[in-house]
Amino acid sequence: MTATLHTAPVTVPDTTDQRVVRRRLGPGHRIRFSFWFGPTLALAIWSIGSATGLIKPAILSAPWDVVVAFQDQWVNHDLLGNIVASLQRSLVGLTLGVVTGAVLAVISGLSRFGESLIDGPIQIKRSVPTLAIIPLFIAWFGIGEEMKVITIALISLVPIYIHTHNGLRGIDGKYAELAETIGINHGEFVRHVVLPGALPGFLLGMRFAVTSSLLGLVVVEHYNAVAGIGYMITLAEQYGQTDVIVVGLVIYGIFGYCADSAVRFTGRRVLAWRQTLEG
Amino acid sequence: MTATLHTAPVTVPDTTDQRVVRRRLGPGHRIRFSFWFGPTLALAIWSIGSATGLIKPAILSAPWDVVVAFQDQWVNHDLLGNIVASLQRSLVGLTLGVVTGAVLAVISGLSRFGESLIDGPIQIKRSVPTLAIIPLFIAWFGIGEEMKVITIALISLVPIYIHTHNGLRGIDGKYAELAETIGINHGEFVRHVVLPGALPGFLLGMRFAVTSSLLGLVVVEHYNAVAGIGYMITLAEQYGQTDVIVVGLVIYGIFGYCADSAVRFTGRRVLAWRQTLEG
Amino acid sequence: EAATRLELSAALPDKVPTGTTLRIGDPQIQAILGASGLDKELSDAGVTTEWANISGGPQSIQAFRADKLDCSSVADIPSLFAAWTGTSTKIVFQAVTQDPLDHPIYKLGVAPGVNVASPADLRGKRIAYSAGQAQGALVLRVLQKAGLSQKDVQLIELTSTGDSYVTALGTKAVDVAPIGAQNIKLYEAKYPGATSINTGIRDDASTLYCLTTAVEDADKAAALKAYVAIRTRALLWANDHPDEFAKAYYQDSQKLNEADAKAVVEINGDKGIPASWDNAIKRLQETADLLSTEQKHDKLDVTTLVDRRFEKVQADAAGDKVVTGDAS
Amino acid sequence: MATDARGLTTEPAVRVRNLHRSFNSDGGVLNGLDLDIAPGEFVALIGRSGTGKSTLLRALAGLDRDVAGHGRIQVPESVSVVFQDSRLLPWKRVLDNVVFGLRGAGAADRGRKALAEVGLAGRERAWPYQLSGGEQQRASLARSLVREPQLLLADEPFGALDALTRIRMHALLRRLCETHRPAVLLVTHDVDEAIVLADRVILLDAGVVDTDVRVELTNRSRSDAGFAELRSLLLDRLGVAADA
Amino acid sequence: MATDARGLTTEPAVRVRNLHRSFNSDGGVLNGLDLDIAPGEFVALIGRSGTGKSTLLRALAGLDRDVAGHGRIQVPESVSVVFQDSRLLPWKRVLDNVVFGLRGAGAADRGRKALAEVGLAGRERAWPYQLSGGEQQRASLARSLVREPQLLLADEPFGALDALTRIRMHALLRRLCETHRPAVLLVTHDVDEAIVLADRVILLDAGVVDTDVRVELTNRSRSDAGFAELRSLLLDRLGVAADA
Ligand SMILES: Nc1ncnc2c1ncn2[C@@H]1O[C@H](COP(=O)(O)OP(=O)(O)OP(=O)(O)O)[C@@H](O)[C@H]1O
Ligand SMILES: Nc1ncnc2c1ncn2[C@@H]1O[C@H](COP(=O)(O)OP(=O)(O)OP(=O)(O)O)[C@@H](O)[C@H]1O
Ligand SMILES: [Mg+2]
Ligand SMILES: [Mg+2]
Repeated sequence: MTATLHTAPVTVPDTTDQRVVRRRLGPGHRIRFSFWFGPTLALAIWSIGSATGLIKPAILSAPWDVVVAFQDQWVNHDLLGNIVASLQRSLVGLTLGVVTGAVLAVISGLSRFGESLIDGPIQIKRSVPTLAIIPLFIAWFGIGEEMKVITIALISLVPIYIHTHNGLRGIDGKYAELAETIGINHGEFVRHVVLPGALPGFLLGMRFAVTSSLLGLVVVEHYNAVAGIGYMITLAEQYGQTDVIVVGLVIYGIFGYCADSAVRFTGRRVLAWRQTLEG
Repeated sequence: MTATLHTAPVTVPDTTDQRVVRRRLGPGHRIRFSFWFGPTLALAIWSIGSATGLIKPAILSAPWDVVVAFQDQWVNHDLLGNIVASLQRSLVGLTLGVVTGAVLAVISGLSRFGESLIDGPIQIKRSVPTLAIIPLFIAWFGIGEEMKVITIALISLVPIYIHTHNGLRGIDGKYAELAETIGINHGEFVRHVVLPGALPGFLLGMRFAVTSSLLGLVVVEHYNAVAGIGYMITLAEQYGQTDVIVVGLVIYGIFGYCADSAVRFTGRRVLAWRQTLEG
Repeated sequence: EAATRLELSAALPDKVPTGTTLRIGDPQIQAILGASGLDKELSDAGVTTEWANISGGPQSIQAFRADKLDCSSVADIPSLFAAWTGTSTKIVFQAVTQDPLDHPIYKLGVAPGVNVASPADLRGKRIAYSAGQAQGALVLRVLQKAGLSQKDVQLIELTSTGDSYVTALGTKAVDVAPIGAQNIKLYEAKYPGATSINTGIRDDASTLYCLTTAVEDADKAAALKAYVAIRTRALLWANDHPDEFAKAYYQDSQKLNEADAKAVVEINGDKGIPASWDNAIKRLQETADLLSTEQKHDKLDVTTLVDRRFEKVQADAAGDKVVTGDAS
Repeated sequence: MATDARGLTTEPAVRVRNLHRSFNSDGGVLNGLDLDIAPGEFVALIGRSGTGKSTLLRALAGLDRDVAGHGRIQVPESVSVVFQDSRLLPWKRVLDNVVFGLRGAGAADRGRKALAEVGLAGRERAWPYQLSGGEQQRASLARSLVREPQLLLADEPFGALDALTRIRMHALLRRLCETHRPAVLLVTHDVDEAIVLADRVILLDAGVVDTDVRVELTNRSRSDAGFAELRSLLLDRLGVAADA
Repeated sequence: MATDARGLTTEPAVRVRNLHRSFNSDGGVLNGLDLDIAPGEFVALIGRSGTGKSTLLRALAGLDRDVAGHGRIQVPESVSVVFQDSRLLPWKRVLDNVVFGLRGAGAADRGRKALAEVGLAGRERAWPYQLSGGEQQRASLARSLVREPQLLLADEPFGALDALTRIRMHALLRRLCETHRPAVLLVTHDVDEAIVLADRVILLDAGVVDTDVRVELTNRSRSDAGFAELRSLLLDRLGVAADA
């Protein structure tokens, strides 16, 4: 039997780092600035396509023409006002939709009876084109701001509901068991287990809800709007002003992309407890 | 010290079942026939509303009028043909979209480089209204069937991509670690870890893709279609045939609801390995 | 296939080379050709048609831009907007309604409980208005004729999609809105107390407009010449065979029931082929001028939008059935 | 029926009669198990892997609504469970996990104290995934102990602990038991541990209580003869030669 | 440098030099650890909960890319890991988990055999959640053993097993080691287990190898005097009185 008690550690600081190199199967680290890759690439393709004539201006205006149209809209047609009007609408609608959707999802997620009442109608609602429901909404809420906000709320409610419901139902049953033995009431269960557990799902829903609320503008601003990006696009479509349409689309693209990235960024923050392939 | 070796079990069969009753915090068991609750409820509200005059026929035709219109369309206007035409379109588009979306999601999910190329454009695409992109597609793919199918494919690609990507990134990192120590290659990793792990996400994506592919019909069948449910609705709108529009919506609703339920049912089957609140 | 280029001033060639294809969005004529057997004459003339179920401004302009369509049947507004947005087109066919004021395309629907008996009563009313659509131009013209300006009424921006105008009226979101004449009965039946008035102006412009590049293609120009002649005869055939027309188009293609189909044909009235395009061009110019002031577009000389070489093709094909004078 | 220290019959804290549980048709996991635990009694449960120890605990905790079977169970109001997996909520930091569901002002302080007692002072704000296996187990133990239940069901709470930490946890558990006197049912694979801690050791086999021995040793040291005797009895019933 | 049975110096299978790992700025988990393991050598690793045993194993397995630190590590080509959590893929049935990544025709048969050896015959088609804690651990062990690696890293593979099952697993592991002679680094909390199984026992403390003893007993029975001596030495280094 040999017992070697440990001797003092090596004194020369050797900071060689030679690790076991194992093929990484996950996606690895986030690339810095990768946020800019996609848009830059899209812009590059668009510019090159337009410059070489592969993309005809009749089909898609060149970026530089869009810049000119943008300036024109900004200076002469109150583009800022349009943007603000639209953002306001979609923000109010989104907030309404997100709150209602999340509440409905929790009710229907935690009670089979609630589910049987809530789930079917929502599934049916989402199978039916929004455009086709608008007449109903006009009848109920008029053609004013109310109808627009409610329509957007209903559009963004759907992804929030479905994702939160799905996320909630995907919570590992063992945490519910734990909560049962801890002796908490339904409210605490929702706050401490259901909401955090469904949060990844909810956030994914948010990504869809945000874009839906923006896209919904195109539909609702058909109706009795005098400002808004959707209105601008609608008008431009009727006149066939491709460059103005593209201005609208670019604004949509920018807002959508930024909002989406913001939700994903928030997600990475608030989901710090997860150890997943996202890393 | 007392050692009691066990004696023979009780002979009188006592099958009293008195368990510890603990408040259930999860949703509990699925209710049988709950599949029918939602639609039945919706139908009931609709019928009662129409019968009592709360829902004016001008706003929404009564169910019985819709049945008559349905019969008329079926007998005199080849409703079946319309349905088949539409289903074919959305099926082909859906298949294309699902396959491409899933492949892109896996590439971008597993490679940060791939992600930086693929993810941005898809996010931008989805921030932009489909209606506004159609002119581009018409330019590239004409006004025939090709354009329609590709548009639907692109519409349904988005939810598949996002959900699969999100599901993939949500896989617990410890399974990737395990896979790395097992010494498998990327292909096997995808097959055995990534795909099953991302399956819940993919299935949720499917639910959205299926409805999207149906809703996409409304948009694409505006353009140079001679059959299809979307076309039928467009026509009926022109002539103010409210009841025919509702026939179309009901068909959408039924297909959407059934497809959605089918995906969820499949989900419960193939996700038998999960122990979640879904139960 | 680099077809020979044909100057816009050159005479239209007669001979249609075999395999010449026209891509046309003209569903109504398509149905009539089938019902009347004129489609046979068209193919005998050497014209192959590739029908697109496209009609109306936005869709046809989109298809033109993508170069997926040669011609499309529209009213007058689309060719103006095509010009304003840089797509060069030519009108190759003009038709009118024989009694345009008795068979208007649009009427003004009036919301239940609102008192509008004539265009003069429009003052102070909320009127549905859609800047880029034919309905919008119509509203402006009605106001102009009633001696009112945009300031005298309240224009409510509302796109006419589906039955959105009917709904807006029925729910009293607007007081007045232009509604397709064929839908007026439905509207009045649907909403008790709803009424409608005639606009008192002509809205019967009906044209076939084509990509200028198609007209400049010698082969296509020849085919178009044949098509325009046969299209003329098709319209006249429809006048003589209202029931067959109703069946072929409104019933079979547009899926109306027999009664509704006949009613629509009746409401739309008979079409006429003008002996001269002068009046039509004059009205087009007026519309262009009105829109350019009210909606701030460039001034436009509409003679650049018509190809009058087809004027005679049409008149010849109609023979003694042409309409002249005020009717044209 | 259990008797208390003075030999009087008392109403048991836990009473199980004729308990049956089975997961599939081809055989039950529990086959008519009877068990009484007196208030304040510390029972250690041993048995082969897969004999149904966790199944029994889950039945007592009321977590097996969906498992087929029958029988009668009575347990006190307040039950606390240490699960075999440590089952920390991944989205709550360690301290929040420990005080999860606790009410009242002093909750955070009590949680902090409990964490310190299990040797996790300073780790209050760590996420569960940042703890080592043994640390997770201790956090989970702290969560149960801080609640002071009438019945503590602990499913191998010391399985991932080294000898020293284990001894400390034993001491902690014993101290808590002396103060609050909960009934305890502790699953363990370590026969020595069972003898050291428990008033009674029961061995589960074939779905029933195969052996039920009261530990009445004054000196609970391994070198004690009574200890060794009890140890060989239990190991023997487990199918192991005591010296292996 | 290790010496083989004949006292000759051999190239070690595992060589670790000056290994540092830390999860945050206020102190390292491993602080300049050196370790050699000869081919075919069975090393048991003991140490307090939270000293860095799993961290060391993960470093050897190459799973700590993102952990700060430095040092040099050499390991053989084929390494197999038994994780502290059993880490069965929840979406694969037990047999598929065991043969996951195995190639060749006989894979399923080998997997079935391995499952039988760990006492899970008949459970091939169960989902992981349907196994008891100990059964999961054994399935995970089967998955590692069926691979016949050159280096086996096992993180408390027997923690959830009862005495009898544990002895069976010991025998199984010993048998496999004799056949394929992998180098083994086995983490355990059970000092007796370490002595019974290993050629060498090392004790990790303060991020370095605190104690490194070769087990050269002819009779590995608890009653053996050498066994007891070694046991008290190790327990003493762990801070426990041997008789506790
Ligand atoms: N959900 C389940 N479905 C099917 N079988 C199950 C399920 N849960 C447990 N079993 C089986 O029931 C038996 C008893 O399981 P239990 O978890 O009670 O064992 P245990 O005594 O706790 O074992 P261990 O010491 O390994 O944790 C085992 O054979 C196990 O495979
Ligand atoms: N991801 C991490 N982030 C921060 N700290 C960590 C992380 N993983 C481990 N640690 C800490 O590093 C130390 C060593 O952990 P390790 O898992 O190696 O311990 P261990 O010796 O295996 O303990 P046990 O016997 O309890 O499993 C612990 O204090 C632990 O809290
Ligand atoms: Mg167990
Ligand atoms: Mg560890």
